[in-house]
Amino acid sequence: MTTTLRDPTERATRETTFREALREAHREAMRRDERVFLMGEDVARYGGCFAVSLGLAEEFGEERVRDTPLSESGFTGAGIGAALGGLRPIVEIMTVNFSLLALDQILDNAATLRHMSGGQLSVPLVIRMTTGAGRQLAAQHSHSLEAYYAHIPGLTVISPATLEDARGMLWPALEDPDPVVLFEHGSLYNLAGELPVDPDPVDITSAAVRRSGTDVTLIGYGGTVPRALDAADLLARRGIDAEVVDLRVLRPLDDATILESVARTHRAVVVDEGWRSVGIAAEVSARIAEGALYELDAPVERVCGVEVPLPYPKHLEDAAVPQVDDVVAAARRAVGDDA
Amino acid sequence: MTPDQARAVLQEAIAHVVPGADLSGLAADADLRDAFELDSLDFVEVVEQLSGIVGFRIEDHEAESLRTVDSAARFLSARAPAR
Amino acid sequence: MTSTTADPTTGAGASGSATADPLAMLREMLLIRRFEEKCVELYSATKIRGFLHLCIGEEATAVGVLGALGPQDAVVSTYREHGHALARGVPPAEVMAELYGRATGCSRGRGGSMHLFDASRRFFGGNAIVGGGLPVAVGLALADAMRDRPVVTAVIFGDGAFAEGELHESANLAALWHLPVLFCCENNRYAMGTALAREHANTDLASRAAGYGMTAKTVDGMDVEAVRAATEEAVAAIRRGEGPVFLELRTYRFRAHSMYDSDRYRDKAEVAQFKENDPITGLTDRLVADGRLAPGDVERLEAEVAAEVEAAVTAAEAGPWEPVADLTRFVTTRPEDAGLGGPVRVDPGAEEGGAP
Amino acid sequence: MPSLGADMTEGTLLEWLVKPGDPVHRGDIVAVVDTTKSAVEVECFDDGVVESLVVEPGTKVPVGTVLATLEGPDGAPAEPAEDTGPAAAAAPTAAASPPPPPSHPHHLHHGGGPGRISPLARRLADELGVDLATVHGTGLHGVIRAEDVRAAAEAHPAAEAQPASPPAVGHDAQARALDMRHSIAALMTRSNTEIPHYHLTLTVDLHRTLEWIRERNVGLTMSERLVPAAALMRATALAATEVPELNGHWVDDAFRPSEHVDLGLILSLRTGGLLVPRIGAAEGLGAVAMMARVRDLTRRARGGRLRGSDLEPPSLTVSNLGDQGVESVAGVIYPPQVALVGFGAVSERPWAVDGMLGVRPLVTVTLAADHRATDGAIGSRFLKALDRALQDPASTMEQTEQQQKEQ
Repeated sequence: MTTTLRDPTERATRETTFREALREAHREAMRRDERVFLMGEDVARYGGCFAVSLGLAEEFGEERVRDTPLSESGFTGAGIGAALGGLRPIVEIMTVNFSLLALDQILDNAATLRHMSGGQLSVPLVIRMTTGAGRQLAAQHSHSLEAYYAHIPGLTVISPATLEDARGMLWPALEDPDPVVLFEHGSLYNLAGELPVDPDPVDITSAAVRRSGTDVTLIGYGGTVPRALDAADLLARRGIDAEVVDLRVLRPLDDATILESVARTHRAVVVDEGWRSVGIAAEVSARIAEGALYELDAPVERVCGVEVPLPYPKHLEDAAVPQVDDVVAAARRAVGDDA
Repeated sequence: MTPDQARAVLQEAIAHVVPGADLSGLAADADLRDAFELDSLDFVEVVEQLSGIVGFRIEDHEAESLRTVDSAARFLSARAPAR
Repeated sequence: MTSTTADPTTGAGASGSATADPLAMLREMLLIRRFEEKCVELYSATKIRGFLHLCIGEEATAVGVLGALGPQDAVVSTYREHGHALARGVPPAEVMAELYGRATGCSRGRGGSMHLFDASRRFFGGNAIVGGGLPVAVGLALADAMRDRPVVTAVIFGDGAFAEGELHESANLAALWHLPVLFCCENNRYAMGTALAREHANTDLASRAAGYGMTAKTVDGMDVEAVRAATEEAVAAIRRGEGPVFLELRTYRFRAHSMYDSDRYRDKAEVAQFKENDPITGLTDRLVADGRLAPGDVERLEAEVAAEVEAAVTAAEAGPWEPVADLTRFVTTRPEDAGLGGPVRVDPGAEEGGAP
Repeated sequence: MPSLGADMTEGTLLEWLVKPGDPVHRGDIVAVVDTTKSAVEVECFDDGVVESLVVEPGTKVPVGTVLATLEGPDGAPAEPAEDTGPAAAAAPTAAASPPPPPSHPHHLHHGGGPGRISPLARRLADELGVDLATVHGTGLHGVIRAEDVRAAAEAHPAAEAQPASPPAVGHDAQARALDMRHSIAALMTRSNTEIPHYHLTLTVDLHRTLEWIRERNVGLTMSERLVPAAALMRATALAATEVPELNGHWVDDAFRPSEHVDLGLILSLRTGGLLVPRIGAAEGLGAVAMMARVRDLTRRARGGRLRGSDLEPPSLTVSNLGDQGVESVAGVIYPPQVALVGFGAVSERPWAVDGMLGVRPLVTVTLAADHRATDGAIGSRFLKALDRALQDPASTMEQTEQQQKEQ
């Protein structure tokens, strides 16, 4: 018998996509904990509107991968009840726009029951929903309403932007004794890359520095993170060294990571597909103003969604949401690069 | 006006322009402009103050007599015999 | 599926109850009535604030339904739930302390009148969004169904909730998934001030529920024995795995929607007429008539109940306030939300999400 | 808090000269403010009644802070306060009403401009002991950023040698002297770094002018009496009118001529340091009027009672250091001005006149000029014009009728 010695730093990886990573996360969760089940519109036989759950019903049965009627409030509330009843439900809502039909359940029950009951009740529920523009789905399927949920005490709101997080965030979300809302940006499902076969666990408490830099901090989440990274590449060609912070967790915000980065670079550009007014970017900007004003060498820049319901034609949709060039321009303003 | 009175008047006028200026200890023939770093504007100011105190006009050419403590005292006591 | 209607005027339902102790039910209804009357007094004395919805006149539905449930069963209620909580066994002192907003209240004072919770008794509130508790009840039942537990979830709501989408989504889901849900519609004829006929094209709520594919019955909600009997029968059917049951409990509220209202929306004569059909005097009369109630029994019950209510008030008055420093406690289990009490620990192995 | 000079960012209110209920009129002196440079009187730019005094004496506040509020003369609506500063004189209505909502809020904060300082720059300046009033902003639209402060700190390491820069208690004389030293250091460094100077010298015979002064003084009261400096400044103002290329500012790589000759006068302070108050529209002043202004300015500067309008930027500066005996003064230009005229001592020296050697009162005039803005030919024209004015005092030193009318 022979033994092959392997370099311990060398890890087996495989090619995967954001969608497959999410699916693998569901598979792992349902294998690890029999209390976990998935329900939502067309998650079973159809395989999920965005094919995240494709094949899971065959593997785990239609009890645990459960198609629901088009009753967002009903099945989201049922997820809350099932969580109260000892299960660990994952509720999938097709898009964040549809989730407004369930907002009463999410706000008035999921987020509120623990407090309203004086700490007696716990709602360990994960609600997943698709968010964001970029697929010409027009004004009722494309908005970024993360801020609506990040506003609500009692919720944890997370937003994976990488394969690692798509693969890793679901499990800690299920372990959380409180409700977690997980946003999947529609433009990320086809994001491809390598992931370790046995990925490391990730947390759902911190922001992450995706690229280190010294001149300006680009802050994004979900779908805007790849755009911020692309912008950083373009800025590097101009000699501007941008740092990219991926918020990852929209509630509670990881102030420390944001402020530490801004304290290094002294300039911040917040990139948010949500509408500019009263949104995530506004909140991040406010926290920078509160916590790092005396580190700022330029006004905080926001690159946000234009305040318009998203239009259908590609050119208008593109114009309505932050693009790489917009991020580059904002970063150049921040560093005073007016050449 | 006695030389002592003249000195006192001079002291008052200069102190008005140069707060805290002190004539005592200044050599009798020391140039006031140098001693108190008076530029021409300061100097006309001193002359004007002096004129106000003694109550008579001091002409341009007379101002030349005010260059030192001694000459100023002489000029003043000559022009203002009694006070 | 069937919809049957009992004649409200004929008194007790035909089936009767095998296990119910009518004297105990009378005592329970008296306790609720006197408790609610005390609340009126305390509200007027500004000891209780906020909205206060009393169930005077509706005691029979509370006592009849909750008496038929076992401790393993779950209850989801509305904002007019003092009677439900008391009938579920939540101590009057804890309910009263909650109305006072004291830390000794059944929700630590954070909920108030509309949000009474008792996880240890599987009493899941106290939901003040009309219809908001219905999907939650479906989920509780789903959890039991998926884990093969012989448990019933009773969800109590009013005729107003029948107009909410959540009722219809929930009825459909429960019937579709064959879940152990007991829908208890307290039809007191008014959604706040809007009469039944002014809010529903078809006022036969039971028949409409039956349309979702579940057993639905109309019950005289002013007759506690009839309610008790109908509930026992429904619970038994649900436990046998026959799917959800809908009970329309026809009742009437004697007092205002909230503490005071002008009662412009209903005739005084109508109120007087329904008061003739008081569930407490109705039961008392029947028990006296057939000799189940001895002379002096009612007085004895009244004295006991009065003492219990007084003790509840005394205890509530003595209850401490939650310190303001604990304001943000119980928002989440995160340390920053857990207040001075430190992080609330949740046992991941807990059988239920409730009672961390 | 008015901006009493383009580079002022904050000031300490020293004293209120009015109290609530006092009626005030446009132009009244209502308060005394300490800049890093001097105590300056604050003028009111509106008529009204003092409603409330917002800022307590001894408080340091940023430029733009409301110092006090006024009620309109009719006592009705609360009208603008005297925080609006000199700018209000130019555009009182703009100061009186809130700015209109910008059509592109996105760009509002990029308005930048002199006086805008990033928070980090402000903090660094404090840490490094750099006087922000002397820092040149290189950010968009002239915003002062951290790197500008670092550059300024390197430019005068003396300041860095005092890392624990004492809190700038403006009315503390020592601290102020130190602040002023830093300001001068930074400004002069900037001048010598940025401005390619050229110097031209001309010696001028003053005997006609002095003769004219002697005669003129006979008819003047003591307090009106002329000194040669007044004539030299009058001549400078005339030359600047004749050669406007030297009268103005170098901004954004271009020369911007000034409408008037706002003559800066370098005054050295007995406590050390300099002030450069200005005489606005000096081209309209005859020697006598010039003298009155010089006298008033000097008196107030030394008394710590300069006004905001005294400290607005000059268009051309004069150094009369020669009064102290030096022969010539080749000066350093105050940016963004493009020239400085230095006069040496007036002294009797040999001078050839009509082929004969005589003794004449002479002054050496040295023009320092910015080569980016002008070439030597222009500088030479300026000196010639100045000389001409001094050779014909009878016709140049008095106000023209036109000028008298304008007064």
